[in-house]
Amino acid sequence: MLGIVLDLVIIASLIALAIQVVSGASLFRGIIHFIVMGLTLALAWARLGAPDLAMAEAAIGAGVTGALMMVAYRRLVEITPDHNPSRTGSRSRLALPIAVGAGGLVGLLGLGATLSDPEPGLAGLAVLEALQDEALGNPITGVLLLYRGLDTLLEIAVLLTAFLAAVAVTRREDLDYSITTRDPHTPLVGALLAIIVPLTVLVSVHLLKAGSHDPGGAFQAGAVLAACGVLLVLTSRVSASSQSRPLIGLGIVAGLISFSLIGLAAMLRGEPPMALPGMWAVYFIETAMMLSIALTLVLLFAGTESLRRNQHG
Amino acid sequence: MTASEGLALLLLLAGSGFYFAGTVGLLRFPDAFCRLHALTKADNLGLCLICAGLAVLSADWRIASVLFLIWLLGLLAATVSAHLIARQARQAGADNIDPPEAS
Amino acid sequence: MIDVALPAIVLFLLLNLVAGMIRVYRGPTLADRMLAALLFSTTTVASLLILAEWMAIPALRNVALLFVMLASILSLAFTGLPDRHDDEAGDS
Amino acid sequence: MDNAALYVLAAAVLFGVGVYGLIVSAHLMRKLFAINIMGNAIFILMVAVAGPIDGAPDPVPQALVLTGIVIAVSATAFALALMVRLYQETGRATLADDNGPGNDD
Repeated sequence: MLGIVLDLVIIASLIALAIQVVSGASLFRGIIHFIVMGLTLALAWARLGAPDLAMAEAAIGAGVTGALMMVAYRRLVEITPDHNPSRTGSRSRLALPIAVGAGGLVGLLGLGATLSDPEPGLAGLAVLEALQDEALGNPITGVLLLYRGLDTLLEIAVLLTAFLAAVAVTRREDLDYSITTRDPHTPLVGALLAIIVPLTVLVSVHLLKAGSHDPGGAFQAGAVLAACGVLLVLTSRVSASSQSRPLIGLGIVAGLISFSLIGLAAMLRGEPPMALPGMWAVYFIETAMMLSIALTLVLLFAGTESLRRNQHG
Repeated sequence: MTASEGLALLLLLAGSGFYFAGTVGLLRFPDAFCRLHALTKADNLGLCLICAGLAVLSADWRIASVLFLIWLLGLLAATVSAHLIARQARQAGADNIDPPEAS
Repeated sequence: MIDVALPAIVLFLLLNLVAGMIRVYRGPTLADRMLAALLFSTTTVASLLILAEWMAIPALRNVALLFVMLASILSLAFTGLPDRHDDEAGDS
Repeated sequence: MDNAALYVLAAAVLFGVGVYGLIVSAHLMRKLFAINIMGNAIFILMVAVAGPIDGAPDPVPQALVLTGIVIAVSATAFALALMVRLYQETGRATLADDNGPGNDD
């Protein structure tokens, strides 16, 4: 009973926050509301029994998205454009009916699926059955690696594409200053880094290893590692560089390449493509994917193709 | 209800009391510098008490150490955030109101 | 007894969060809104910890750990925001 | 899990709010927020609709959503970069030229 009340409060605040995000008075308030919405969403995932998703939401929402939006907002405030166009608002009278219709459609779809089909999803049953004789205890990692290999591979490719596109549209000259925090060399920031950076690395390796039997896995681990990188970029320990480095390039494509090579090797042996030869391959691919996801997200955040270490006192 | 459950409940209730105090402070204090106290002090004491209560409830040293780590990290985050935000608020002065929507 | 108390406390914490939204709404400065958001992250951490105990999902403790570990990233990103009258912001 | 229907309804309302925001708001960053809200609504829908199997949640939609979250953040990062560049070039972060004659603003 109390659980339902809890759900209702979570849902009500999600909706209220969403309304604030799209209609709040200032853009900055929109950002704050969006961040708080991420927090509430993590609670919703917890209530829906999906700790893997709560974990991804925590790492991405707290570590990457918030900083990304703050930095984009800063660039909007800092950059003085050439001309100052008049403000426009496109307030269509059709907006409300369209929105209500779209929401209604989604609701009908969902309610239809929940009420009319009490049978558990066939795909899920198949996965759980097939995973009986695999060494993977976490069904989500299992699905990602064993059944949706091609899909996960393409996801890495999408990340890579987004990164290349972001690099292509970002101007070089105003990169460096506008993404660091104001005084990155206060003693407290140094102390923070000394504790948080090793801890994030430790936690992401733990999540990667735990991913085979508990909630966790390459995505969550990569997101945590990416948050660590965002921290380093924000405090200007690491900053954008236009000179490409082979190691970084290798890291970006590591997931893609190792996944494809192992998948192709399976094809050469006459097995279906993307069939994995064993647990070692799972760990290998997960590690490579973690590195690629983390590196790509950090570079997306910095908007550059390469990074360099900063020397400082 | 066992004695340890009673103790845990007491700690949890005390913790949520401090959270409430933090919210009241956030709403009632006059300026950003005062409100920082609500963020750093009341809420972290609340987190400490809730962690302690849950540790007593779980009666497992591994869970208790994770909870302790979470509390320490909470203190660290609050310290750094309070420092940075106070700096920002002082440098910006009183007219750091939201700029109109940059468009 | 304790099984009722745990969700009740989460509920109470959530209502605190909702009440705190008034501060985000009112402001008046950017710092006020920001610190309200940071307050919410501590509240969410406590709620997640209690939910982990109540729903018996130990992984939620890791979620709480992630939130508390990464909370300072947001304030670091925020502190770079230029003041509007500070013309040489970002020149360094 | 008996709260599934509640979350389905929440997803529907959130999706509606997202669509409304996407249409109404002029600023591109706000449109981006709206798209993210729509995405989150669909994520909630997918997880809530899938019933549990033997008491454990269905892993397939969760795996799909996990991929979706990472894709969403990378797409958002790209869109933000695009928006900043547009602002640099043209001085506005809105798509103003689609103002048809029917608009009264």
